[in-house]
Amino acid sequence: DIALRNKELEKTVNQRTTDLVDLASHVTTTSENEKQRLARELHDELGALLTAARMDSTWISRSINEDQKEKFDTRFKRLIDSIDKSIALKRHITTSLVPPLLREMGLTEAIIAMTENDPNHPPAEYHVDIDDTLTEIDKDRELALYRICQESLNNIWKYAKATEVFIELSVEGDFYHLTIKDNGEGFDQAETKKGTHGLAGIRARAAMFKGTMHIESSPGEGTVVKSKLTVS
Amino acid sequence: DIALRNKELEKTVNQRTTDLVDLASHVTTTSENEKQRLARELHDELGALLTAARMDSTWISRSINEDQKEKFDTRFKRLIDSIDKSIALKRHITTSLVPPLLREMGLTEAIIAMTENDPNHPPAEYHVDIDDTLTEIDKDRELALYRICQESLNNIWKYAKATEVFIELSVEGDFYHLTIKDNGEGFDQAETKKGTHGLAGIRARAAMFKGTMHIESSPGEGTVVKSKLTVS
Amino acid sequence: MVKIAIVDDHEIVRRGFNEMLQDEVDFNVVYEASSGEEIINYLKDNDCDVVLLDISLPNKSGVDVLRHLRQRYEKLGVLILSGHPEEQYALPMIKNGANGYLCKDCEQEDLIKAIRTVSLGRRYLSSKTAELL
Ligand SMILES: Nc1ncnc2c1ncn2[C@@H]1O[C@H](COP(=O)(O)OP(=O)(O)OP(=O)(O)O)[C@@H](O)[C@H]1O
Ligand SMILES: Nc1ncnc2c1ncn2[C@@H]1O[C@H](COP(=O)(O)OP(=O)(O)OP(=O)(O)O)[C@@H](O)[C@H]1O
Ligand SMILES: [K+]
Ligand SMILES: [Mg+2]
Ligand SMILES: [Mg+2]
Ligand SMILES: [Mg+2]
Repeated sequence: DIALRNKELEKTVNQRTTDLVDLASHVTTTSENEKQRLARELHDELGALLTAARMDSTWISRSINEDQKEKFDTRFKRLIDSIDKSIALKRHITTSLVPPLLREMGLTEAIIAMTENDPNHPPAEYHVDIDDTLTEIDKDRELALYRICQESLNNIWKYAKATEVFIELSVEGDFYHLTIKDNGEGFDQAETKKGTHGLAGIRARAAMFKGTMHIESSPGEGTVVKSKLTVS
Repeated sequence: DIALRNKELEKTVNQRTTDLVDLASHVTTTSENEKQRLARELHDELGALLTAARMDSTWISRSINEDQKEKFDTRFKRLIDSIDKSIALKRHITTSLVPPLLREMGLTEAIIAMTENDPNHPPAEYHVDIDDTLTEIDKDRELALYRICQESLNNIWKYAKATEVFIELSVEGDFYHLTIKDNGEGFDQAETKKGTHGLAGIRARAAMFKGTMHIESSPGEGTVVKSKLTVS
Repeated sequence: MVKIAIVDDHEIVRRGFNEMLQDEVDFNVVYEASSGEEIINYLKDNDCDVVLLDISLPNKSGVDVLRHLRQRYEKLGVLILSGHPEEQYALPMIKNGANGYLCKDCEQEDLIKAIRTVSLGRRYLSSKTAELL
């Protein structure tokens, strides 16, 4: 009977969706956890060793007798230079793994830092409006909200040619509402591109916290990406 | 009309499945690529810098005048020790990122290496049976099969208390079949734990190559993890 | 005498900073702490002029420690010694009450100068950060 079959199908849709959202969110979480572990090992452990090595090599190079300084001068320069480059590389890798400031300073500072004008991105005016009362977001949601902002800003920098960007985060009832709006070129949502994952990733991040994501955009009209995530 | 609605639902199921599997596999691939990039940066760039630093510091410590050697002895020891520890840490991080031997020796050797008894894992007898004809697996599938073994073995070491483990890899028709079987404690699949990612990751790896994963286990009966992936 | 405390979770780093300050006759490293909790406890019963504070600490983060100290000890100089990039971290730390920000791979002279500046109740910033402010 077709009505029964219909019911079953509906159940299948829901089950599939749950399973797959689960799968996507597991994979995402695993990858984030791994990045955090690496960042910790690099920043904390390797960082301490390199700091110590730098201190010792400069101390030795300074304390050596005047009459020998010249002999070792180029070697010491090269040694300290290698250590400095190692430190710079460590710093660069760590920043690529975990959002700067997020752990230490919280979401607001971390988002503001993303909107600081950077010569690598087209210039724009940013308006960040984050509810002051939002201090106690848990770490996982904080990271999800950060990644959604990051992906939206990446899209804006790649495609929008926007001059103004609004980022708004508030809490209403059981949901965090994050809205990222630009006054750029917009796009036609009917023309979905194959093999792109940014927006799908945003949707998955929202789904991980029983939330949804929603886009308003059309050519010439700018773009709004609205996400909501449960508060707990 | 209910038949039409039925059709639509079916379409939704398929679309959902494709989208989310696509996303999960995208996240997995991105994360693997990132690990490879990191491993390369650490191995090539950081490795070279640290090696240079090590050479320069030992050269200086040896070339310094005898009458000054004592004064600097402890500093040099500590400096070289910090550099050595940095090199060891770099090596440890690199190995945690990319499977050792996989690139160089291929899948069979890399899997055998995993099953070599290691004091960090409970001892067990391993039976590895990999089809000889399986020499031309492409790099992505090779990595997926390796990761599936790795995760299964991690579970066995963590939970199974197994004394025997069988790893079997063969090709039949359009599929690679990978079976990992242990004679350990087994588990009740109905009692799924929240917040675990290992088996979900295996499922995602299989799905990336239009495959499936399937578990047979019950308490006291050991565990079998069967995956199949398309050959191309 | 400038009384200094060093807070870092790595012994080798604390020792290194300590050694860098040895030759300054008017500096006295009075305490080394490996966690935020330790320095907070220490300051309950002891006083000190300048705290060198790491950001990445186990449990209570350096920023939490900074806020805590700022609230309680108005005159205490807090100098952040960080492994994080200055461009991103210096300003927010200053805004949260740090008296200065230095990278851990700084030169000895800069460290000494920073401690002196901060001990006099002034702010210590690199020219890069000062410009941003
Ligand atoms: N703010 C925006 N302004 C204009 N176009 C946008 C904006 N955001 C998204 N788009 C359009 O939507 C498409 C899909 O975005 P999505 O982030 O999913 O993929 P992508 O950025 O092209 O690739 P990926 O994020 O996987 O690197 C983009 O290719 C672009 O055409
Ligand atoms: N070979 C096995 N023997 C006994 N129990 C197993 C075995 N493999 C899996 N399990 C059970 O299945 C559960 C889920 O495994 P899964 O790998 O998904 O998660 P996990 O290992 O607990 O955590 P994670 O892999 O995310 O670190 C385990 O917690 C364990 O109870
Ligand atoms: K002193
Ligand atoms: Mg994108
Ligand atoms: Mg597991
Ligand atoms: Mg630290």
